[in-house]
Amino acid sequence: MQGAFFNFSRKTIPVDWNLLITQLMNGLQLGLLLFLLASGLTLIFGIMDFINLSHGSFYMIGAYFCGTVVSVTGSLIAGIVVALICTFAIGAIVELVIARRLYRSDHLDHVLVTFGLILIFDTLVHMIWGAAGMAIPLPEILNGQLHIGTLVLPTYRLVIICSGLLVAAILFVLVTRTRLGMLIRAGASNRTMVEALGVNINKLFLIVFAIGATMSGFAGMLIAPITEASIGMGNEIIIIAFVVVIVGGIGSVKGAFFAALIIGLMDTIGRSYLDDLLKLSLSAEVAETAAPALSAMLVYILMAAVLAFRPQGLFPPAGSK
Amino acid sequence: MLELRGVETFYGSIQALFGMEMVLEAGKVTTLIGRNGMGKTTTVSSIMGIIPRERGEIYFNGKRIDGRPSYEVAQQGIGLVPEGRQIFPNLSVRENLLATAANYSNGNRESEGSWNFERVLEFLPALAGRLDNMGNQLSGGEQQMLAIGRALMLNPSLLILDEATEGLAPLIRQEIWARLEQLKQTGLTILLIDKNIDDLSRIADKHYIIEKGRVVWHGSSAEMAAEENLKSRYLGI
Amino acid sequence: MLPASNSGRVYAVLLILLGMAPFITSWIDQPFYLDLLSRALILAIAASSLNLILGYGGMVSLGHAAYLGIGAYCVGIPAYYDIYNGWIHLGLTIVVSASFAFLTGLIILRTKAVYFIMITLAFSQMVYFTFVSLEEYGGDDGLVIYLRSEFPSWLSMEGATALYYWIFGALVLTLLVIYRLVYSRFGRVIVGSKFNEERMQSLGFNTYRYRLTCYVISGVLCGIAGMLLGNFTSFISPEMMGWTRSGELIFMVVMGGASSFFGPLIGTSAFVFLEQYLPEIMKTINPSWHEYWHLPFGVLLVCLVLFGKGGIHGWLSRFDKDGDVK
Amino acid sequence: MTDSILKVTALNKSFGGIHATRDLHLEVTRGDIHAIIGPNGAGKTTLISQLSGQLKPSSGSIEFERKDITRLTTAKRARSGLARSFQITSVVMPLTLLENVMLAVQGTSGHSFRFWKPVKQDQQMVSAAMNSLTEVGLQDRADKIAAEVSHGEQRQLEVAMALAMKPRLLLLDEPMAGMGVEESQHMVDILKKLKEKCTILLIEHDMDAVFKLADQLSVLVDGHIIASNTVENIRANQEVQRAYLGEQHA
Amino acid sequence: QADSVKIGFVTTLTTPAAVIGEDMKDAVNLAIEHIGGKMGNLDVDLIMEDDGFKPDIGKQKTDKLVKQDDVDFVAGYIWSHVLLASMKSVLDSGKFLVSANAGPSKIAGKLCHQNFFSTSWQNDQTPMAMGEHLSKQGVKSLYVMAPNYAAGKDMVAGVEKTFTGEIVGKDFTKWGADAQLDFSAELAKAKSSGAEGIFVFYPGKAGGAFIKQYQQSGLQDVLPLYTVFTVDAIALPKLQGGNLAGVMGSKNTQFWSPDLDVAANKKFVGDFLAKHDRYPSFYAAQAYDSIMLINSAVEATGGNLEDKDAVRAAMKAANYDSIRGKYTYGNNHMPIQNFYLREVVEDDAGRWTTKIVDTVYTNHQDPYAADCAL
Ligand SMILES: Nc1ncnc2c1ncn2[C@@H]1O[C@H](COP(=O)(O)OP(=O)(O)OP(=O)(O)O)[C@@H](O)[C@H]1O
Ligand SMILES: Nc1ncnc2c1ncn2[C@@H]1O[C@H](COP(=O)(O)OP(=O)(O)OP(=O)(O)O)[C@@H](O)[C@H]1O
Ligand SMILES: [Mg+2]
Ligand SMILES: [Mg+2]
Repeated sequence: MQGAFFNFSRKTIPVDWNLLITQLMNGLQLGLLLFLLASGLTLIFGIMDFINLSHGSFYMIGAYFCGTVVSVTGSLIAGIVVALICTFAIGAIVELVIARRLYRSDHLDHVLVTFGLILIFDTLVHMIWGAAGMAIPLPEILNGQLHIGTLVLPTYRLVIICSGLLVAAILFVLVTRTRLGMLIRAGASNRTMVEALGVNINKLFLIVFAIGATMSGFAGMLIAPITEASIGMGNEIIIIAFVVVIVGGIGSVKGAFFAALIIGLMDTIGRSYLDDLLKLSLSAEVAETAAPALSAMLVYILMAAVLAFRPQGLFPPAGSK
Repeated sequence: MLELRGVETFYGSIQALFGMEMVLEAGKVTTLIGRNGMGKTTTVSSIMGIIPRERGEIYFNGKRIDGRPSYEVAQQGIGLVPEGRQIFPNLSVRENLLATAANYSNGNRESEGSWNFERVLEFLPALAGRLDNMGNQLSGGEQQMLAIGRALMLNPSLLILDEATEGLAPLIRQEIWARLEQLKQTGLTILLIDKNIDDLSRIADKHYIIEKGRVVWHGSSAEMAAEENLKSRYLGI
Repeated sequence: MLPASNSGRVYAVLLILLGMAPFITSWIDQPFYLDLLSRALILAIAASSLNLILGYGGMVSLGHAAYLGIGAYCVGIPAYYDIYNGWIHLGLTIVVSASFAFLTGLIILRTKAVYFIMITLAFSQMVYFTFVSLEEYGGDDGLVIYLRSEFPSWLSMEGATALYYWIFGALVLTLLVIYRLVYSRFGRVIVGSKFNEERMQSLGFNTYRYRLTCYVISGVLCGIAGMLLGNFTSFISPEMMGWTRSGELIFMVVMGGASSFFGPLIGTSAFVFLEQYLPEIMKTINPSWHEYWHLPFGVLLVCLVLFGKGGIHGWLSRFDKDGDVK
Repeated sequence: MTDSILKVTALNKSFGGIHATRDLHLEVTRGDIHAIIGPNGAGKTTLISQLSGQLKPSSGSIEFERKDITRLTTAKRARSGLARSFQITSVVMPLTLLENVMLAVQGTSGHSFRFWKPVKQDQQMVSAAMNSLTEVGLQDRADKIAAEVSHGEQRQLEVAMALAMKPRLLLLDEPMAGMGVEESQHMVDILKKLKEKCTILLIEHDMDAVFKLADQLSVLVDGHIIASNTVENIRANQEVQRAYLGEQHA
Repeated sequence: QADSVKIGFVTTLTTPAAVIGEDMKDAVNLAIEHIGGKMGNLDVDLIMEDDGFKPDIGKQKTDKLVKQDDVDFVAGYIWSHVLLASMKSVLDSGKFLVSANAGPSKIAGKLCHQNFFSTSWQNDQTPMAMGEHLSKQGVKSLYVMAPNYAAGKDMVAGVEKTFTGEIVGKDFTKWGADAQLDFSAELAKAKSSGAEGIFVFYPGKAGGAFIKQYQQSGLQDVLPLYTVFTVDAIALPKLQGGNLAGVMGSKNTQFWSPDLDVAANKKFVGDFLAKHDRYPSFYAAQAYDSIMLINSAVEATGGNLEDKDAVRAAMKAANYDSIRGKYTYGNNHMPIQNFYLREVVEDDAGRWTTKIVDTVYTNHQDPYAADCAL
């Protein structure tokens, strides 16, 4: 199991390949989850120029709906299906009632309104489901582990990775191959023209917003069996999702995908190897306190660096200025 | 087929149209002529509902279309080739044509002569070889062709071209005129804006000259040719 | 310095009332109101400093709470080493917040709009995590500040009233500085750059330098608010500089009305008042609604944007034609 | 030899695939009104933006009063006597006309790191700004908000701001665009008067105005100057007629 | 003399941490019910405040309690930083402060105050008990995980103090508003470290999340779980809901357990269960005791709250029926009490709960008492 050695100046770290592969899978899983959140966010931001802080609320709502249905029916599939429909509907309502009126106003207004929405959603969830949070039981087969050679991976993590990749693939096909996708991209580059060519842009925006909400909700459903559904769970991750959007380039689904994977991997690898790396040059004491702080900062350092050198993000959508 | 009555349009507090009056007859080519900034594009935008008119009425096929959102206006059967072409730079040529293609039901015109992807390529062969190029990789002339093709994909009964040949080399310009004459043969109504008065008077039936947001003269090509000082008076020529 | 308009008169009266607040609160025997006011005024200084860049300069910072924290730690860390000299605290606050603003500003001011928001967030998060990891100074638990900054007796901060006058004085000074600044040559460049930076450059202004300077001034003013906050709460923890705090500062500015002198003061007062009394109100309606006070608060925020343009100040200045400078 | 105030040598600029300026040479004589005409998208605005520093050329050099300014920032060029107006009206909309012009005065009169004294109390600046407004005939509108005056007045304000910078070379990008007949005529008069104070590089589609004003005329097509000569010679030039003017202007 | 005793209770009622605050609130209400709404012959006037999980809001609410409501006692406080920010306001005004949870080392040591009392424990004690137990069991190597904040570090320091084996790996994970809840990377490291056991401290919802992932990684067979403040009455129902049986049989230490055989505890747990259909958490137990402690002082002084010295002496005596049984106060006013080893089991009604299996420490005093000048 102990494979090759990395040779640093004097000290060496043994590389445990099983561990490394496990960590890469973990990074992939986190990245895909971030992608589910960030792809909707980047579309809403890129096409409608709308900053939606409350995007994370759909993440929470998805998890709670799913949990409720699962606790009643006992079926995870039923929970996910019902919850997807519910988040789609709630996303559509938010667009119709609130977001729609604000597309043309200042970003500050967006921030203020959607922060208000976060408070409203959080409190409503508190009122309906209580403060305790909600566990979502997994079917027995998903609760176990998969053995591949000497590698042991939690089954459910693989499920998350597969669903994440699947949704990413569907989204990719949707955006690049379907008419809706063409319109979404066209709308991102020239909204007036799309409308002048007979497309009801309001409807298009409604659909995009609701799909974004649904994907966010789906991410919440996927993570909830691991971390459980809790109030404000979306607020914790939404800032990182925004970082993904900015690093990837606003409005770019491809950018969101790669940025999410980069950040997911970087975060996981940072958490698992940073202290060892720091110990090469610092005392164990210092490394132990510096590593967690530094790994928490990594995403922000990455974003600051990207903004300083490539202000439009890593993969800005084609044709944007 | 299209009628403007006393249309007044504002950009914020700046008035650009001061009571436009215009009538387009079905199957005819009508032009809108005037110097820079006189309100030609604004007239088009007002018809399309892109810049909502403040006062006045606009009728299309007898239906009132002012105050409607622009997608509804387009769905009534008006195809726009806008100033500056405005093709979607991040979509391929194929996608540019398909994205907004007749996604509305105008039952009666679905039949016989309706435009589809193949017919448009046949009509504009310049595009056929470049289907997978991105919009922003096309030359100006090709972009203009694409903009026309994109508008045709809506199956319009009225085609509006704003600055139809702006910035195009003479040869391409001739090509465009030829295509437009073909379209005229199919019975399409056309509203044309361009700076090449002589070419316009060749293919158009009727002309409107506008100055500072209102029509100052209108008449047929023959009448325009007859009036000696018309051009120098209104067009600075 | 006050515009001779109806809202101007309202604000003049407001300032005079604020100046007399310690007497009023002790007269009605409600010392807690003075605490509440002190906190509101400290936040008003911070919000005003944010307003200088956000309202007048068009630079939306989602990292301004970092300066509150820096200022407070500039009291807390010396105090940890038993250095209580107020001048040292003040000097340190100014030097540290100015240097931090300058160094990060060099990068931050290369960006615009949303990118500006995100990069300010990034830097403030870095500061946040740095202080979380500084175990020596309490890490996440924070630092207790045993004694207030020491100044000569006539300037002493001891006692609620004395501290209040420090805060009040700092607020008046901040407002005065911002007022003069905005109408000075420097301020005109900042305001002009907000609306049309390209044009300002072609008029001969190196806008980057002016904006950077403005950013530094704003950081220092907010740092001073932080120094007062440290003295007021006698405690500082990294939690006070998290990004949600920066977000709250933005709300205070926007709630009161951005780019108006008194907007931030109004906004912070409203914010602090709601934070304190909305739960009480909910509690009186139904004891078990205590924990749901975020709901009306959220609804209020949404309504404020959907229906109330220009914030609270905007409503007030509908009384007169000429409000404030843009 | 004539006294050339601006000399552009082998200038090139491309945006990704678009070659907007190609191997462009241009010389402007001090005291002239030098007009540049050419079709839309020929690269006129791009040229002006490179002269004033908003755009960095891909290659080539720009000399202003015999000094190489190719690498200077916009702000430095402005302070050394090069002012521009914008094709798309570019003023500070929420400020008054007077405040706008005062900014222009301020920009070229020393640094603005003065934090305390209100500009309105600076009599010298106020009167300098009023002078410029008077020159374009806007003196009565000084206290109006820029966003609330007519388009033509905004165009005049553009010119007033350029004037207030006391430039030695003024770059005007379609000052008459969107102006009515009388307003255009008025602008022609203003520019004629201005000619006594500074050299003007003028971009304009309004041929009447160009022919009335210009001493020298350059024709820009596809990023390249195809002809540069006196007005009469250009009008006679076959190539120019083909590329831009068409038969009518001959 | 006043005819009522005013008690301010500061806890967290909003944000996700509200789940703790609500448990405490329920316990406080139960305590007041048990004493019939009266302390001695004085009516109890209880004022609940929400600190919003923020130190400066906590301080503001405390200021209001002290200055405007003029309460006699301020109790509550879940979080160390909220307590540290608020304590000065209470103590400077000469009022009594009863911490129902937070017990940072500073307050036990250097910052101790004559008017400060705790009904909980000092942070180090519980993990010390766990370390002691592990050493006794002969566990040789341990992997340690905790959130990266002061209490997390205290917990790790505590177990390190008494654990004699080797600590083969240590992870501090991100905490705060955007706390890390996905521990996949750390669990993978722990597994490959070859340790004989894993010690964790994850309070609140992070605890449930940790346990799930522990089980999903299949670690229960290779890496036995030892916890402090992680597997509690808040986490267990949810773990049961998720059918995460991996937690069954895992060990943790605590000063108290719902099954502790003390009359007062039987009554508290029984009535709480009857009323809310769930076990009270240790937070609830401590909150209940804080009211009972105050009650004992009010009764002992005959309602004469003006006599601060008498009240203080009465509180110091801890002469009441605590849910943990009889305990005493050290010089720093932290309880000197027993610590038990508990195991996760299923009760007769099929609920998952904890059961005491051993007493690790009897009458244990925290290590910081020596730093306290009192
Ligand atoms: N977005 C706008 N905001 C303000 N004014 C505008 C705007 N667009 C056009 N205008 C003004 O409205 C008037 C009419 O402009 P319009 O674009 O309709 O002219 P046009 O006849 O199409 O000119 P061209 O031949 O240059 O295309 C002009 O004075 C112009 O300056
Ligand atoms: N920022 C840019 N990015 C990409 N291409 C650009 C950019 N700016 C201008 N261009 C292109 O460069 C060419 C020249 O543009 P420019 O604006 O200089 O033309 P112009 O001569 O001023 O035209 P007009 O008379 O319409 O104002 C055009 O093809 C234009 O599309
Ligand atoms: Mg036009
Ligand atoms: Mg131009």
